[in-house]
Amino acid sequence: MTMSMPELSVEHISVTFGGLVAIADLNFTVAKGETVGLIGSNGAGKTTAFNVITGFQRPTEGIVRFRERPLNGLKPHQVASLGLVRTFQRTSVFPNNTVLENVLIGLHRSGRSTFWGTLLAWPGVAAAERAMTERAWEILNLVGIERRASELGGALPYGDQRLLGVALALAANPSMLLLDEPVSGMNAVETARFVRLLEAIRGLGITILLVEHDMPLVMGVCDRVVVLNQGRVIAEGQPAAIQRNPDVIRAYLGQGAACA
Amino acid sequence: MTRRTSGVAGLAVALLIGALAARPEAQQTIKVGVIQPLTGAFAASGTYVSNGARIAADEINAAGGVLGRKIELVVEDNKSNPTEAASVAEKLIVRDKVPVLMGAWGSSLTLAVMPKLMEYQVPMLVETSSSDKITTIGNPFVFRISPPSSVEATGFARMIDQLKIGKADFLVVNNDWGLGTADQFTRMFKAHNIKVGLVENMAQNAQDMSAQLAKIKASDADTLIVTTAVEQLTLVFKQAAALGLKRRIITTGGSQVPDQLIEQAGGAANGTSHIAFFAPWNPDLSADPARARAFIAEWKKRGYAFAGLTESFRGYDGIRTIAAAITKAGKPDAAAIRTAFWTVELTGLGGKIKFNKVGPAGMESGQSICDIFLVRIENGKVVVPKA
Amino acid sequence: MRRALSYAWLLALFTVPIWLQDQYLLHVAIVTGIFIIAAMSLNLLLGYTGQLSLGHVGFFGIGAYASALAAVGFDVDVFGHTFVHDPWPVPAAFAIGTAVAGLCGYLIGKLSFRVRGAYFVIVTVSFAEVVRIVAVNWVDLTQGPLAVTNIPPFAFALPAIGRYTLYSKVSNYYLVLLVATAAYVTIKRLVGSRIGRAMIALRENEQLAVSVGIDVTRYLVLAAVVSAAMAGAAGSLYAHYIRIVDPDIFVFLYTVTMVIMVITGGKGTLAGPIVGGLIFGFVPVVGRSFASPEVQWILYGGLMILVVFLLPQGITPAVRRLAAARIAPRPNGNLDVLPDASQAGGR
Amino acid sequence: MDQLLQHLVNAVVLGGTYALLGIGLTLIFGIMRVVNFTHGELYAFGAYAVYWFVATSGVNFFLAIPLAIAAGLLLGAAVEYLLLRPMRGADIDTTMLVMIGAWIVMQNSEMIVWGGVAKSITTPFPESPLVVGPVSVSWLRLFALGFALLLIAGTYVLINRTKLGKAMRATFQDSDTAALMGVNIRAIHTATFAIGSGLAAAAGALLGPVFLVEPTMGDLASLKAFAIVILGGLGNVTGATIGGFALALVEEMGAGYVSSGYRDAMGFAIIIVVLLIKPTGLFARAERVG
Repeated sequence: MTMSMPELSVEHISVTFGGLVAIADLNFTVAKGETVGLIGSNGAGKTTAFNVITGFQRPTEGIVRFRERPLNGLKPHQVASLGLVRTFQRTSVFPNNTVLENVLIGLHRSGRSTFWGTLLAWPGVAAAERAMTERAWEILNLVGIERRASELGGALPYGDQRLLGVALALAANPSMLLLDEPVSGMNAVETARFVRLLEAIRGLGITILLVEHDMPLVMGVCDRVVVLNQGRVIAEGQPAAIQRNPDVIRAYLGQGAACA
Repeated sequence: MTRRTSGVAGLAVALLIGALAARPEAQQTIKVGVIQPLTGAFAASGTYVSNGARIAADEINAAGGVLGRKIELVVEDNKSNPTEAASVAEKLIVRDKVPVLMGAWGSSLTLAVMPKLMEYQVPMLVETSSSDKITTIGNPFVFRISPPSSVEATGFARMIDQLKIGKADFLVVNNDWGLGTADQFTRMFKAHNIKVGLVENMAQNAQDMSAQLAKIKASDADTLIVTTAVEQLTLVFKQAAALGLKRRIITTGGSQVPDQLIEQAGGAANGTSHIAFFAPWNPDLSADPARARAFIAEWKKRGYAFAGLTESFRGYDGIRTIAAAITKAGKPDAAAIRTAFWTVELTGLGGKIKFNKVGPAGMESGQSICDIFLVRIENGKVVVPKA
Repeated sequence: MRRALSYAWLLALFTVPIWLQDQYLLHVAIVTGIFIIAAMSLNLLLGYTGQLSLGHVGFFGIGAYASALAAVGFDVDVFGHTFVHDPWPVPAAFAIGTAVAGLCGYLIGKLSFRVRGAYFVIVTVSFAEVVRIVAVNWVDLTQGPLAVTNIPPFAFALPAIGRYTLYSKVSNYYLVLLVATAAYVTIKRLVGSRIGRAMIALRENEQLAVSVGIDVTRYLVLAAVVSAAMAGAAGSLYAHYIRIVDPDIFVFLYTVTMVIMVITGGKGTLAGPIVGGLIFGFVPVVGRSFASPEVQWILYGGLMILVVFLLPQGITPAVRRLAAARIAPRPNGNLDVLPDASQAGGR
Repeated sequence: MDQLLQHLVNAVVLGGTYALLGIGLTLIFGIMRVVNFTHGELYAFGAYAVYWFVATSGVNFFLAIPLAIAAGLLLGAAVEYLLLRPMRGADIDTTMLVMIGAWIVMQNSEMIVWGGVAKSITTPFPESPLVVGPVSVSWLRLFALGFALLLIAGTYVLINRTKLGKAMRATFQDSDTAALMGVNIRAIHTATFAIGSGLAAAAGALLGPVFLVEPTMGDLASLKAFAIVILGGLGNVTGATIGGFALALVEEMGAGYVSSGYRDAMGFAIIIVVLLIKPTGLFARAERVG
């Protein structure tokens, strides 16, 4: 694992809602091209950390750096424009638009058409539109839902909706992808399909931060795992080491039981 | 515009326009357009004028109509709004093909209609508006039987000496009528070296004038001139009484309907005096006492409020003048009626009606001069001093 | 295929003055056309970005006043020094009216999009009311209730014909048709483009749109500016056609008329405001003979409630769904939310 | 100096009924998140009800006011039951469009039933005002203030001391949890809308005799009520009361010392300024009723 400057570094982040301490002095880093899993029991602060990193939530203290640039104070769309794109756990698609239109919306930032160009139907605009549609089809093929291109996002089966959510994020041309429990609610077949997609995304050199409960998936895919409990990092390291780490077992499965 | 929806839209339009194009052929009546405020700030006065007009029309039709044909009044509501007045005028001229109009009551409303008269060359009898602009702007299709503010001011000047006014404030409605009156009366007062204090105005449909009245209460003037429609006037009187405003109040414009003031403002109306152009309390003072009594009787028979008489006579005189003009013109044609207006001579309830030329040369409008009374309300009754 | 049909429809509208001689109906067609332009501009905000702006008549009125005053000329003293503006030719006044309304759209957009939902609606309603009160009271600029009168009609100084003034109904009809077509094309291109998709994304799911890098405020304000400018243009046409403008142009009923046109026609569709506009433009005229204005308005209020309950998407999509079901059921029968991109670049 | 005193008295007297309008709307807007465009029409309905009772059927003035309020309550309940109950769960824009439709229907029905001409209500109060030093105020307006204060106190007690009030406050904070606790949410919404409408009708019943009764009197009242609610904070009864008096004061001072024409603009200026500085309203305890 090259020790070059970290792609993402979370430094002393803490978030308190009134009296409740959601996150206390969170520190971890993600290197370029690495896939890191962020695990922890419910209420451990995973989603809050996620929201802080992507600018949806303002931290009480601490700094998040993406490629050395502090993200504090940036609006969510500015964070996304820097290449740090997230997905959502619940609503992840535009239900009333077709699948292709969803991806075209995702490609928003890569489009070059200007307002006046659009109004005057400048030749460049039509070309840009064709290029975007071309790119959209590429992403649909990568994600494997090209057959449903003209169906409504909301009408897709659950698994395909999650895939469309990732396709949307990919369309935003991320250099780092933050996935919020991508396989929750998926059956075995859909999860396997998703793992293949993850491998493809890693192949593109995109850094991934994955929040997930599905232990086999996390242990199988991630280069490194960070374990959260009550808003604090209690362990960090290779998946194999983490599985045997007593603190993780105690925090995760309660006292006696050993992790399979 | 996808294929299917355009089909629907096309169908909808064709259907509607088809129904309209096949309007029934006009019967044999002579149509006269009447534009009055039936809703909004001047609804009460507009309704009285329209009812007066209907009495005149029924009377004329009962006596055989005009040129052997019945008169049909097409009454439209201008909603006390200039743009609506212009659009209903266009509708009356273009759609109902009326050769002559009467209307619009408020000065701003009449001024809004006037460009349409020029555009379509149709004459209009102005029955109420008092802004001088109407006859000085140079619109040859306007014939007015109500006095402009300047004439009202000079008429009032005759009675000024017995009133001994030291200093006057104004509280006027914020439109052509109110501002025009304040302007003319100020000029007349200065000529009679009477000092002028505050000139406060109020929006057409404002209901709470206590702020303006509190300011006036603090001023050292001895007389307050108020110019607005009857609804707002009752509010001014009630709120003035509520503030204990001890001041002589004179109202102008002839649309004050004194009896309604007594009814609604009660004791607050006592001691106030009002300029009026028709005195129903004493029909003998009218230029045509017999007709005045008949009109008052007919008005009561129809169950209209007695208070409306000081307003409705305008509609009555207006329609009779139009009928006389059509008779002289010989045919219900706009141009003929317009020329005929200049030769019309009759005795209206408000005085002799004869149009003399006023305004820029070549583009003169017709203006008829009528009587002016200054009546007082004393312990709930209207007293008409022998002018 | 759809393009050919649009041209056919445009041609049909073009021939209207030839077979419709009744002056009054032409007058109604012109005023309806002006309100359709305003309804189309409201649809951009209400339909495509999902923002219920109830201050739209404010921009319509500002466009009318700015254009009228630019054409009639005015002199007003503000805090001491006087601005004197001598009359300008009407096309320039039209441009001023549109620009001033667009500027107001920018200012109000920037301010009001800081709040959402009910608060946004109330700020827009208050904006229109404040502008009305200013129009009533700033008498030496707007003549207040005296109204700005005899505003010059449109006139073009064409090189060949010299000065051509649009007095007649037919010429005004074609002017309104020209501006309406330009407005339709503007919205159609905007909505079908990357920018349009960003606006629709904001309506569908603001959080998701933001997560792919769409700047919410920028696109809401852009939509506000375009729709305000278009409403201002409609206001300017109205001022130079009716040739009188008074403060009651800002009355809330005009906004409601535009809202009813968009909602019943079908918000978020290109044809919606046109269908709604035609219905609400002509029905009152037909109804005038047998129902008083009050009764008509009761029917419109009732109709709006029914549409919201029974036909939330409005008439156009319902008709489209009906027609689609009859001809050949399309796989997804999606709303005319976006032009059917799948035809554009499908593999 | 006495002119200032007179303005102050005018403001206080007017503030009472403004507060009624504000409290009525803050309940509806606060609890049900409904932007109630019919609020102004209930105000006008209250005034017309008093006119009908007093002028046409000769009921005693002091009896006519409570009757008008009761009629307002019933009409409010009917509007909620017929229009809003089927709309449960619809988004805010849709309910607003329904309320605009209802507003048009109600205003034009009034226009047909009563005609466009403004009506005046005769009251048993003497014309001559109560004079205290330089200031004088009419007995009718004092009665309106007194009655309004009574209703404000009554509403305050209802909200904070009664079971219904507790249920309303619970629904306001979290209707799901309130439902779990056995609160019949639908009934609470109908009751809240009815009470809010009753208060608006009360404001109309009290101000009708002071001014004139005409079909469009409700429009301005609606917008002023919104200004008061936003000034006082959503669902905040105390805030609405203070907001009502504050708006009356700002209007009276503005009309007295700035220009009478801009009197009504004060309310809207407040809305725009407050919303842009502090969207939750000045009295920040916005999210709590009472």
